[in-house]
Amino acid sequence: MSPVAEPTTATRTPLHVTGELLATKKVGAYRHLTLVAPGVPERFRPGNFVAVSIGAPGSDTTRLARRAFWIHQVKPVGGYGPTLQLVVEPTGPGSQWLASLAPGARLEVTGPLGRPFALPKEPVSCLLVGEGYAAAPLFPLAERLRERGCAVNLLVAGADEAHLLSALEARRSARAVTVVTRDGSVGLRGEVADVVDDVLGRSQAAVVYAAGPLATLHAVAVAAEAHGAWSQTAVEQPLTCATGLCQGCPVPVVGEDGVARRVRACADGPVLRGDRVRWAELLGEAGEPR
Amino acid sequence: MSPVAEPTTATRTPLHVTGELLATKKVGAYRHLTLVAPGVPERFRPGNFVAVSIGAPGSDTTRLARRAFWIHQVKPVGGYGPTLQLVVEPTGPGSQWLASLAPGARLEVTGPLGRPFALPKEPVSCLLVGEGYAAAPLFPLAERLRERGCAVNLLVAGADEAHLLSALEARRSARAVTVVTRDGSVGLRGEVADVVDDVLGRSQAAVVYAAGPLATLHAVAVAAEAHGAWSQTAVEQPLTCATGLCQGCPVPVVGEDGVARRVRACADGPVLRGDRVRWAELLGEAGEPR
Amino acid sequence: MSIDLGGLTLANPVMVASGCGGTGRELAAYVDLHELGAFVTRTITLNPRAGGPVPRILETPSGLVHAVGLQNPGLEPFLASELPQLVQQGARVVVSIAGTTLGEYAELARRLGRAPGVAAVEVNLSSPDAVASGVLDVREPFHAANVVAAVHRELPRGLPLLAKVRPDLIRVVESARTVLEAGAAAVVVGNALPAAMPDGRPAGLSGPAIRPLALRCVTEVRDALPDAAIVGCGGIADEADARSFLAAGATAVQVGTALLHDPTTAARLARALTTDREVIG
Amino acid sequence: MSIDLGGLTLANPVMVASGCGGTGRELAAYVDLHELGAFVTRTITLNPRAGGPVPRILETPSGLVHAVGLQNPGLEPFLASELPQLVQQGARVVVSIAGTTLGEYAELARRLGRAPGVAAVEVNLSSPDAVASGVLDVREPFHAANVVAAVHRELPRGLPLLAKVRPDLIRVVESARTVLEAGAAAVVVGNALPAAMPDGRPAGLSGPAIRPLALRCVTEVRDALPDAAIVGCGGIADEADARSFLAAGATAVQVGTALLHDPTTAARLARALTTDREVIG
Ligand SMILES: Cc1cc2nc3c(=O)[nH]c(=O)nc-3n(C[C@H](O)[C@H](O)[C@H](O)COP(=O)(O)OP(=O)(O)OC[C@H]3O[C@@H](n4cnc5c(N)ncnc54)[C@H](O)[C@@H]3O)c2cc1C
Ligand SMILES: Cc1cc2nc3c(=O)[nH]c(=O)nc-3n(C[C@H](O)[C@H](O)[C@H](O)COP(=O)(O)OP(=O)(O)OC[C@H]3O[C@@H](n4cnc5c(N)ncnc54)[C@H](O)[C@@H]3O)c2cc1C
Ligand SMILES: Cc1cc2nc3c(=O)[nH]c(=O)nc-3n(C[C@H](O)[C@H](O)[C@H](O)COP(=O)(O)O)c2cc1C
Ligand SMILES: Cc1cc2nc3c(=O)[nH]c(=O)nc-3n(C[C@H](O)[C@H](O)[C@H](O)COP(=O)(O)O)c2cc1C
Ligand code: FES
Ligand code: FES
Repeated sequence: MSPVAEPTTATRTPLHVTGELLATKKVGAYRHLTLVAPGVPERFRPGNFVAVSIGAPGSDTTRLARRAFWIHQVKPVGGYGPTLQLVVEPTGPGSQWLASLAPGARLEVTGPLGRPFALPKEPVSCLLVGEGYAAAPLFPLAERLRERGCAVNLLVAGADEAHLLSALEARRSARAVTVVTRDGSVGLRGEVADVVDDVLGRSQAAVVYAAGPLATLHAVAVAAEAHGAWSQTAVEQPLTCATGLCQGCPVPVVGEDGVARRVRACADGPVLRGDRVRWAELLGEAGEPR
Repeated sequence: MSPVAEPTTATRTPLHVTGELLATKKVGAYRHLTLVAPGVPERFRPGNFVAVSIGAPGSDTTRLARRAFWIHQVKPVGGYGPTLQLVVEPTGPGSQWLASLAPGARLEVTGPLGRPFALPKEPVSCLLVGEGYAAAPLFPLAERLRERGCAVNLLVAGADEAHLLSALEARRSARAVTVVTRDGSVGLRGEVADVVDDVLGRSQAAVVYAAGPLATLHAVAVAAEAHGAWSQTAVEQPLTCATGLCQGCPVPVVGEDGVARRVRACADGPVLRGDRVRWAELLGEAGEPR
Repeated sequence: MSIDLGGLTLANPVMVASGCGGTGRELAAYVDLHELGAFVTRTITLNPRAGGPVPRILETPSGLVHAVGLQNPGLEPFLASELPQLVQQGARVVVSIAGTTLGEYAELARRLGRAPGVAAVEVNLSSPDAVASGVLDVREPFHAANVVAAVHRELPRGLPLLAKVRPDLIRVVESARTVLEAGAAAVVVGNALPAAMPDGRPAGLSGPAIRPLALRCVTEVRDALPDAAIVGCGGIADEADARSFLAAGATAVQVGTALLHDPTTAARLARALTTDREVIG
Repeated sequence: MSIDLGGLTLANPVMVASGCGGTGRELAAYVDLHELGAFVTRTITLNPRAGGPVPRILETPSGLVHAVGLQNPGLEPFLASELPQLVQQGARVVVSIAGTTLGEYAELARRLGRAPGVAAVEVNLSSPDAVASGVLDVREPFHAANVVAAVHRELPRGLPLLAKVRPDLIRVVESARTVLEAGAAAVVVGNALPAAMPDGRPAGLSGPAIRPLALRCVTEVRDALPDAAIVGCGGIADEADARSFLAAGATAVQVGTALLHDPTTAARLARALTTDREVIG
């Protein structure tokens, strides 16, 4: 029996709203955005994301695909009620535009989207693995787990210090925090794949939660399997609609019925059981267009 | 013989530059923008305009046509050298975007464009007629004319007070200023067409300069003809490229050779001799797509 | 106050285009499906199709290029779960179909004709080639008409057939004429156009980028076939767009790509055009 | 280090597309014309054409719809003033032509063949119909080939003929094949596509909106005719766009609408691609 309870999404329908950027702050290589998006924070569960339109509301936009961002935190801000915190890494034109916005800017936001992390039925030990900006959804998850009496172990990774989400706040919720950077500028030098086996062994985790690049998720899923732990992997695929309408985001999985099929990263995921994902196919597909 | 010397454009080639918005100020229904556009102000002559791209430099833009704006003034600003002053009426999406920009915003600007107003060879009396934002190019013209010893008479019109460019600064250069608004909120109540004959008679002008809607230009051209004055009309047509490349802005004229042809508003105009424009055709064409 | 589309009655002229409304479950968060003129399902085939490789969809200026490959669960699972769910939500369901043989088309028609809650069948005759690989090649109007005739023969009387033809100016009038002669109640003018992804892979182009092309096709079909019931589709994103298609002679419109960008689009358009007398009749 | 386009030698693969470079005088403010691979003139007809009514050009998402109507001064004034001015600026001049009869095409060819400074002739076989009204209807590849043959016959040996065909997927390969057989040195794949303005008036659609459609056509022509010299045209606005066409098999590219938005585009692309070995040869 699975130790985690699959979340139901029935009553938590997403909203499409015009949001407002309240604050924006540079933290290392990222921009932290504070967003008012009426109704969205109230529906949030860890592992949900929002989809943002590129371009001001009402303006014609040349970029039709949505951009997805993990909900990092939900925080009340005086006079506005609960707000969303997003962590944006400015890479392409969409994220750069978003990172360049000034407070007061208005944005079209849809959310919360996606199936969130499944929570353990019992207060077991958990390992949370996050790399780069994708560590964002693990912090609210850590809090939720601690509330349920779970022991939380954290493994936070990044290319370097600038690409490391600060684990400072999480230390409250966590029993142990391991940090690994590719250049060794903070914590251990290396990749998640190099250390996850070890950390997992030490944590005695029954459930592993992971968010990051596909290769990292794969390594985590393999390690979990080896240790007899359940894994919940947050799979990022380029999303077009992010709402389950377009079938542009297929993830190859094996269903409960043992049948191989493709599910939608945005609507059936992004969080998927690590043992259900057909990683070889996913990594091949994502790497090579054909 | 024409009392005005047709300007040569040979040595005043336009530039395409990335400009910066220095300041923006709401004045009545308009936004006055102060723009740094290196090299452009130095080449300016009254009646020139600039073309602005809608969308930040380097961003894909869904709106490919340029937007034209009269150069209202050239003013030195400490630390920046000469800057351009534009008067923007936010109407459609392009001008609204422009009017909403904050200081520091970067803009793609081409200019100075178009054939400017031809100046009198002798110090004669002149009447300058401007309606709405289109009065903008007449103020620097007034100064230039005064420098040449011409008596400057000004007729400024607008729908109401908010759509009236302030004639305050121009009073220095002008011998007489007449103001007319459609709602009578300032000055005379009515249209340019109602008063131009009278004003022209009083001013004894040898040359009439006009900028405004086509119907206004037509009325001025007719009045000038009746009074034996020369007219220089600044003809606005929707411009696509604004640089003479696309032939999207035809104005029906009669050439010096008496032959009817179509010239480009942006490159052969916008300032055209009022007696050369085939107004009936132009007004019909502009009103009706076909 | 309602729209008649060759026998299909709609509360308003706004339909969700095939392949852009998911299963109907997802859209329900943003619009009551019964508020829409109609909901066209993704194209259903007899057997399940896994769809194409990734990336399946990329952005292009004001458009999307895509090669989803008609991913769908196949007819049985569709009838078992997707259709009942749509019916339950009160959607006016139009089922889009494609087949690999005439026999498959006939079978799809036969079985959909018996399924409760199907308001009409839309025959997808216009997938950009190489994107819907394996599906019967119906680029020739003659072949398209054969398919329509085969489907029409199997559908119960009173169940309207919509034929979705490619907005390709050279053939669109001939295509429309032949499918209407073969029994289509209305012609849907519009689909993604054959295009390439930046790396050269074949794909379809949709979205506001193609709107002027689709609009031209609607104009031509209307001019050539004054009595045809026409559904316009291609790049419609706001009320003004929809109105330009209605003014050009479309009786209804379908909205696809715009829904992927803003899932509330169809609801907004339906509301804007529902109580609108000038576009009705 | 130079590009060979079926006998036309270019310093780099970037050409100004017909109708988007003005007379050459205007563009000279932003680029030395001799820096460009070539300058294609607006389409010249034997007699002057006044062009169509306004509005001639409107914005559409990431594109322009236009019906300029081939406004041009006619051959005589062109030879008297536009051509010499272009030659004087050092431009590699390709003269675009269209006629109302085969005889007119022949006469245009005869007289351009004698004009000093003409590097090549481009036959415009692809104006969106109803936009270039009055011009010979060459939508059938067979008719297009007749025109090319008539022009080819009159051109002096060594003066290359480029044939500009419509980027319409259904016919583009056949069009390209027949015009090359009829004597074209290279085929220009791309022109505005038949579209409508929002009010329904026929117009051509150009700009980034159509890029994926044009790219697909280039891909198809390259696949079918591996040895053809192909010039890609349609929506090219930056270096990445140009490279995607070169990668798809184009030997050179033409830039049109992007120049109307930013007159420095051609210069930037020419510079970016001039010393670029990978695209050469
Ligand atoms: C569920 C989910 C959550 C995400 N959360 C965050 C977040 O919290 N912070 C953050 O900075 N980014 C996040 N991303 C990534 C983000 O959505 C954008 O893809 C990224 O910002 C790049 O977009 P762009 O517009 O800047 O660049 P673009 O130029 O649009 O994209 C650059 C290239 O990356 C590809 N691409 C786009 N999205 C993805 C993807 N998800 N995976 C792989 N390739 C992709 C595009 O196809 C394109 O070729 C998330 C993505 C997903 C799917
Ligand atoms: C030489 C010249 C100088 C100008 N100077 C100024 C100025 O100083 N201040 C100012 O506010 N505006 C000026 N304009 C008008 C300006 O260029 C824009 O047309 C106007 O701001 C509307 O653009 P938009 O993007 O807001 O609206 P859009 O939605 O792009 O345009 C609204 C509609 O108006 C039409 N249109 C666009 N331009 C014109 C035009 N010139 N004449 C008639 N119809 C047109 C479009 O086709 C469109 O249908 C000038 C125009 C010209 C030709
Ligand atoms: C992601 C995607 C999937 C599509 N799938 C189908 C399909 O299964 N069947 C079909 O007939 N059309 C399909 N289409 C085409 C749309 O129904 C529509 O005809 C086309 O996209 C043009 O309209 P639009 O510009 O409003 O999207 C699809 C379009 C997109 C963008
Ligand atoms: C305003 C305008 C005028 C044009 N005039 C001509 C013309 O006279 N002859 C021609 O062959 N093509 C003409 N074209 C088509 C362009 O040369 C080019 O083939 C087409 O616009 C596609 O390329 P683009 O997207 O880069 O503009 C014109 C295009 C535009 C936008
Ligand atoms: S991105 Fe559209 S279904 Fe997932
Ligand atoms: S706007 Fe292009 S020539 Fe005048």
